[in-house]
This record gives sequence, C-alpha cells and structure tokens, in this order.
Amino acid sequence: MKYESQKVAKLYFTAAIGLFVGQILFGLILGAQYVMGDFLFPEIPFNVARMVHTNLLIVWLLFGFMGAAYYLVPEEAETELFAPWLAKLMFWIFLAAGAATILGYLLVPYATLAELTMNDLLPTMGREFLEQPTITKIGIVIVALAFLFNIGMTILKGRKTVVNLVLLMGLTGLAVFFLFSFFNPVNLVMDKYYWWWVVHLWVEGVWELILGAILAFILIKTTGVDREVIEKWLYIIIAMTLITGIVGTGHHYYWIGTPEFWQWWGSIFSAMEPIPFFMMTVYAFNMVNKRRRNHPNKAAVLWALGTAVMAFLGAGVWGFLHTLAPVNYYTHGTQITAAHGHMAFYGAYVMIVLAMISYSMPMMRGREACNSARAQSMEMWSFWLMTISIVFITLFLTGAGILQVYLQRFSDNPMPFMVVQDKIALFYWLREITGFVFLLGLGLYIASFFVGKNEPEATVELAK
Amino acid sequence: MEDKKFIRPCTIIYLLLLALTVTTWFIGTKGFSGMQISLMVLGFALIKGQLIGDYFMGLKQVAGFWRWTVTLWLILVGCLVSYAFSLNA
Amino acid sequence: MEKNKWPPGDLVIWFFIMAELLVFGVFFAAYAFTRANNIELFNEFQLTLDRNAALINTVALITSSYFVVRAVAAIRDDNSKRCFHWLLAALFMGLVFLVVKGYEYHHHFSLGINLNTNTFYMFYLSLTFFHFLHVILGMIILLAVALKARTGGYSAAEHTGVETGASYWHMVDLVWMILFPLVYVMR
Amino acid sequence: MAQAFTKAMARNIFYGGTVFFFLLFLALTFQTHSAWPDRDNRQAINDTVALGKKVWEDNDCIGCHTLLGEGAYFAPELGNVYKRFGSTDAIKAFISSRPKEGIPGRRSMPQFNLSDEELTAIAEFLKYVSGINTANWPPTNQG
Repeated sequence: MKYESQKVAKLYFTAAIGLFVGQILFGLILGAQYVMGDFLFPEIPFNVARMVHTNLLIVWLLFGFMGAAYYLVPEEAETELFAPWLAKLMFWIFLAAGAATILGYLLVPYATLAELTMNDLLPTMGREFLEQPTITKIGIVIVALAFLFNIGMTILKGRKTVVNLVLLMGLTGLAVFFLFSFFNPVNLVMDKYYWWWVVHLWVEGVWELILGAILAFILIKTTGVDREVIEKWLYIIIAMTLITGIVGTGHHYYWIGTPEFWQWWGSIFSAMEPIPFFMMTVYAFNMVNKRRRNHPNKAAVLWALGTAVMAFLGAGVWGFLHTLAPVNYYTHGTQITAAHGHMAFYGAYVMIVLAMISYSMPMMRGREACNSARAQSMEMWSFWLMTISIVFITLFLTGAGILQVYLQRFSDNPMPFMVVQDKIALFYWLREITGFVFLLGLGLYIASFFVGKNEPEATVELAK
Repeated sequence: MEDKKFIRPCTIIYLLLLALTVTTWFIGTKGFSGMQISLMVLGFALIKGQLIGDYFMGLKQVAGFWRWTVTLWLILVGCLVSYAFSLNA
Repeated sequence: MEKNKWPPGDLVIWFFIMAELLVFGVFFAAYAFTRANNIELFNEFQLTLDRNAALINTVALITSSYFVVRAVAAIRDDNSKRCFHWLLAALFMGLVFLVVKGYEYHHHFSLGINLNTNTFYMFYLSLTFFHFLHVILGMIILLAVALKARTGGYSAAEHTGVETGASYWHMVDLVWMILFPLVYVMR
Repeated sequence: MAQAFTKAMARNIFYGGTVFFFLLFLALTFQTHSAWPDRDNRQAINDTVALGKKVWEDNDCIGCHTLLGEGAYFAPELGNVYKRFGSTDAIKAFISSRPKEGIPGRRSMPQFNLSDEELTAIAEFLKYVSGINTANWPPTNQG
C-alpha cells in the first residue's frame, strides 16, 4: 500500500463481508423453505427471503467493487484519492440506504413498502433483482455518480493505466445500464426486453470489465509479470467478452414474445461466450507460471486462480449447457438456470472480490505484504470449503433441474409443477446440507482475519 | 524483383477468381438446381476461398499451424454445407 | 523460399479473423441445415434475390481484395504513394459494394420485408447484413491505414499496419466467396 | 517483421468490436420493435391490465413464480396459467382462497387480501400475458 487514502477500501470490504454473511443466511432459509414449505411462514415468505438473498448479493458485490476501485485506482494512478471524505460519506449513505431497504423488505409487507415509498409516482418495483423501492434506486444512482466522480478525478490527475481505464469503463457502464431499471412499461414484453439491458449487460457485459481489471491488477502485483503483457491480454479478453456478450443478450430473447430470429442470433453468439472465460483461465495460469517472483500472499493467488477456473466453469460451461435455443426450450426457467446462476456468480464475482480483499486487507491492517502462515492456511481452507460446496450445490441443482425438465416437460405424461417438486426433494435436501458446509467455510474465512495476528508474516520461502 | 514475383501470381489468381465467379453467376441465373450442381458451385466457392487464403492472404508463405487455418475452415464449412444439402436430395 | 512462422500482419488480428470465420461458419451451417427442413420455402424466395447485383458485388470485392494486394506490394517496395493510391482504389470498390447492397436492401425494405417475414429472409438479411457491417468495418480500417500511408507512416521495413488491414479485408472477401453461392445460387 | 502481438492492436479491436457489436445490437433491437405489434398482444392492454401489472409488481409475485420462464422457481409458471386454469374466475378463486397461516409442512401462497377490483385486474393481466406469442413455449401445459 503506497497511499494513505487507499485505506478507505477497508470500510467497504468490511461491509461487503458482513452483507455476504447475511446473504448466505437467507440462502439457507430459502433452501429450507424448498424442503419444508411452511418454514417461517407467514413471517418471512419465500419471495421476501429471496429478495433479501439476491439484493444482499448485489449490494455486497457493489461494495466489493467500490472497495476494490478505491484501493487499486490510487495505486495505479500513483496519486492520493481525489476526495477520501466523499468516499467515506458515500459509504455511510449507501450502507444506511441498503440497510433501510433490507429492513423494509423484512418488516412490512412488500405492497406496503411500495405504498410507503410512493412507488406509484414512478413504478419500478416488483421486478426480479430490481425490487428496490424507487427512492433506493435513485439513491444508488446518486452514490454511483459521486463514486464515479471521485474515481474519475483521481484517474484524471494521475497516471493513466489500462487497468484504471478498463475499470472506469466498467463502472461507468454499470451506472449507465442501471438507468434502464427506471423504464417499466405496461407492455410486459417490452418491460422484459429492457430489463435484460440491466441484468444481462451487467453480469455478462460491464461487470466482466470490472472483473478483468481487478484480476489484471492482482496478477501484476503478485506475479511481477510485465505490465504490457497483462494489459494486452486484458484488452483481448474484454474485447471477446463484449463482442460475444452484447449480441449474446439474445439468449434471453427466445420465449418472451420477442421475434424468432433471436433464437439464431442468441444461440450463435452466446455459444461463443465461454471463449473469453477460457482465455481468462489460460491467461491467469500462464501469468502465474511465468511469474518473476514468488509473492508471499499465497491465499490471494489462490483466489485469483480460483476465479479464473470457476468463472469458466460456472459462466462458461454451465452457461453453454442451456444456451442453445433448442435446449433452452426445455430448460428455460428451471433449476438448471438456478444451478448456472449460483456457480457463475460465485466463480466470477464473489471470488474476484474475495481475491481483492485477500490481497489488500493485510496491508490495510498494517502488514507488509501478507498475513501469517497460519491465517493464510485457514483462509485457504475456507477457499476449498466454499468452492467445493458451490460445486456440489451446482451439481445437485443440475440434477434437480434435469429431473424437473424430464418429469414436467419431456415425458409422455407431464406432471404438474408441485408434484414434480416433491419428487426432486432429495436434491433440495442435499443442496441445503451442502449450504451448511458453505456457511462453515464462510465462518472459517472470517475467523482467518482473527488468527495469527501476533505471528510474523509468511515469507516467500514458506510460500514455495 | 521480389515485387513481380508476388504480383504476377496474384494477378493470375485474380482473373481465375473472376472466371469462377462468372461461372457461378451463370449457373445461378439459369436457375439450375439439384445436388450435383449445388456441390459443384460449392466446390468453386471452396477453391476460391483457398486461393484467397493462399495468395491474397499470403498463407502459402507460412509454415505450421497458421498455414492451414483458412483451409481447415473451408473444409469444415464445406463438409457441413454439403452434408446439409445431401439430406433431402 | 524461406517460409514464415507467422501470417502477415499483427497476430492479434488473426485471432479475430479466426473468431469471425467461426461465427460465419456457424451461420452458414445453420442456414444449410434450416434450408434442409424448408426446401420449398428457401427455393421459392431465393428466386426473389437479385443475382446480377450479387455478381457485381462479388466482382467488386474480389477486385478490391486484389487492389489491396497491390497496395501491400507497393509498400514492400517502399512506395507509400502508390500504396495509398491502391488503397483508395480498394476503398472505392468497397463503396461500390455498399451502394449495390444498399440498393438491394432498399428494394427489399420497400416491399416491407424484414427479419420477421420468414425464415429464408431472416437468414438472408442476417447473413448479408452481418457481412455488410464487416465491409463497413473493414473499410474504416483500410481508410485508417490509407491515411497513415499517405503521410508516409509505413515503409518497406515496417508496414505491419498495412498487412493487418489487408488480412482483415481479405477475410471479408473470403466470407463473401461462400456467402454468394450459398445464399444466391445453391438450390 | 509482423509477429508483434501489440497492445495497440488489442486495444483497437476492443473499441472497434464493442462499437460494432453494440450498433448491431441496436439494429436488431429496431427489428424487434417492428415485430412486436404482431406478437406482444398489445391490443389486449387496457386500464385493467395495467392495474393488474401493478398488483403483480406490488406484491412481488415474481419472487416465487416465473412469468414466461423468468423469476423464481419456487412456484408454478404463470405465463400460461390462464390456459391451464381455463378462466379468470378460476384464477381469482385460487388467489382469494389461500389460507392465512399456510398449510402445515407444505409450500403455500400467502393471503394477499386483494380487493375485488385488484383480483379482477391480476386475472386480466395473466390473461393478457397468455396471449403473447412465445414461440410455443412452454413445451407443455404444466409450465
């Protein structure tokens, strides 16, 4: 850590981890409701728990991205942050708004929340992932603008590196495409069409620029490979991402009232979406193999490599599985989608944020480069526990999905939805149990921040 | 001069490409159909592609993997298209 | 003659040429297999296409590609000016392609034909329009190369840029060599 | 002399490719708009349907159900519920008959206490949705 103002990232990362815990707890509630339908009913109905689960995920990832930006932008630009006070102020505003929104979900019925926040003036609520009250959405825009201003001014007054530029483009795109969340026509088909401009163009578009930039930063720092080489790869990967991903949006336009040419355009381009993820895996391993030095923070390198592999598996392979229109005809809107969603989000975005935290947190907490060997070893245990859990959660959901597709849509006598749900309950039980292993991994992860505090830092020799 | 060695074959190739194009067009305007005709037209197209790859793109002067990239693509497309055309013939 | 290990131009462009060829290849195969299930429809509507316009366009692209070959030869001879002129000629042929294709589109659009009319037109418009955009992109690249060539930005020793632009432009030509017979002629 | 695998080239492809494919995406979006009048059942939209969509959103129905395959996978698909149930009355009857305290051990839809007007509106909304041309999705009536 070279600049004092980078430390503001610590606040953001702490909040991110806290909200992550909340997300997982609500995930466990949801998993329980899948097998015990009346669990916590009617106090916390499924839809409320799900809103909390998905919204917490989005919010904590945003906290993570912002923290990562506040940490890496000054270091790349070689200058102090433009306005550290603004970063702190926005942190508290965002945290307060986020907490108020989540409490709103939990304490009053959703319809009441819509009424209280005057949703009728500009109705934007009640759509998947965009459940936030309109005023919260406006708040998000304001926080994002202030954040972009702060980051942009820092980049402007300092050194302009590719990593910073790509990160800034990704964050700007994130803010721009969020604006489509304010467009909510009565025409459902149009509503859905532009809803994907937020959701798809986020997670399979601009967020990948953010992912790429953070990964490049970590690789530059931990491997010592020439910046030129890493930046060139970064450009190629994000180029492929957008080239395939923009028209790849079409894989959401098969069955929602959009014209049928999308079945071709969507299938062909989204079939190529795994390519950038594959390139990312090759690149990450290549850079680590060509490393000019051994960084003592083994845990951070592990997270970075893990991101590359799991993003390829989750987003690339599991995405490809059901992206072709003839396959998607049967799998659309089943547990297959849920399986893909869990592994893709964990692999691409959860892991990159944890990688950044793992790399930067020790330095922000006063270490020279990394934590003690004991803390790192515990962190790596948590890596394996969480990663293997998510792999099994994905496999169980895929199993549930395959059976669901067969029983409900493919067999000679299609069965009703609820009948099928009973028949695949075993997979849901297995998923829920695996969820507890994930929670255990998360517990270890948090514990790793508190062990070995008085022990010396791990050294390169030990790291070999 | 190196220059002429490069240009002259390219000019010949250019004329060859034109000839094949006009032949294809002629078949098209006559409205000939059927699998044999289609495969012949496809064959012309693949030859044209190979010529462009070899001479215009200069892959003939390349050794190793890249030498065969365009050829492989042409073979792949050729096989898929001709298989599809043979389905209901 | 000594063979090169790498194709001409920047290697990055070749990765993208491969990617582009892959997409077009999938599109071609999709066309062919869909046609196999809708032969009457495809045969009927194929006749509504203008084969003469397609001939002019094929000739235009081949000629343009040839001019680009001459431009590369010129710069290898260290003649920037001649290189610039050949590139201009190539650009002009590209423009011919755009005008003729635009005329074809105008004809179809004035009849109210679009992507949703039927499966044949969906493929015809998708394939040719996707290619059309590549012609525009290729022309932008060639224009950038031409402008740099005019100010003497390339030499016999260093002209990677010219070769890069040329390789991309040949790819655009190459794709059309398959597209033309497949969509306009084969039945 | 070629072989350089340059950063400048990679950058140009990134910018060029992004602009290129975004424009292509806009062109396809334009085509999509022109196809909608024949597919999206817009002639069925009226004030009741608009109110129905509002009821749908204000109660976060998407948090359990899918609609045209999008949403949560906890409860049945509703894009074709009008066809499955056969009438708006059946839909209204189902929604209004949900027990307040749920069903022991099983999943149950909450009792939303909708007014008659809202009930009619949500049923009309679901009827409108069932008229959207979804390219024959879902594969079976079961959703």
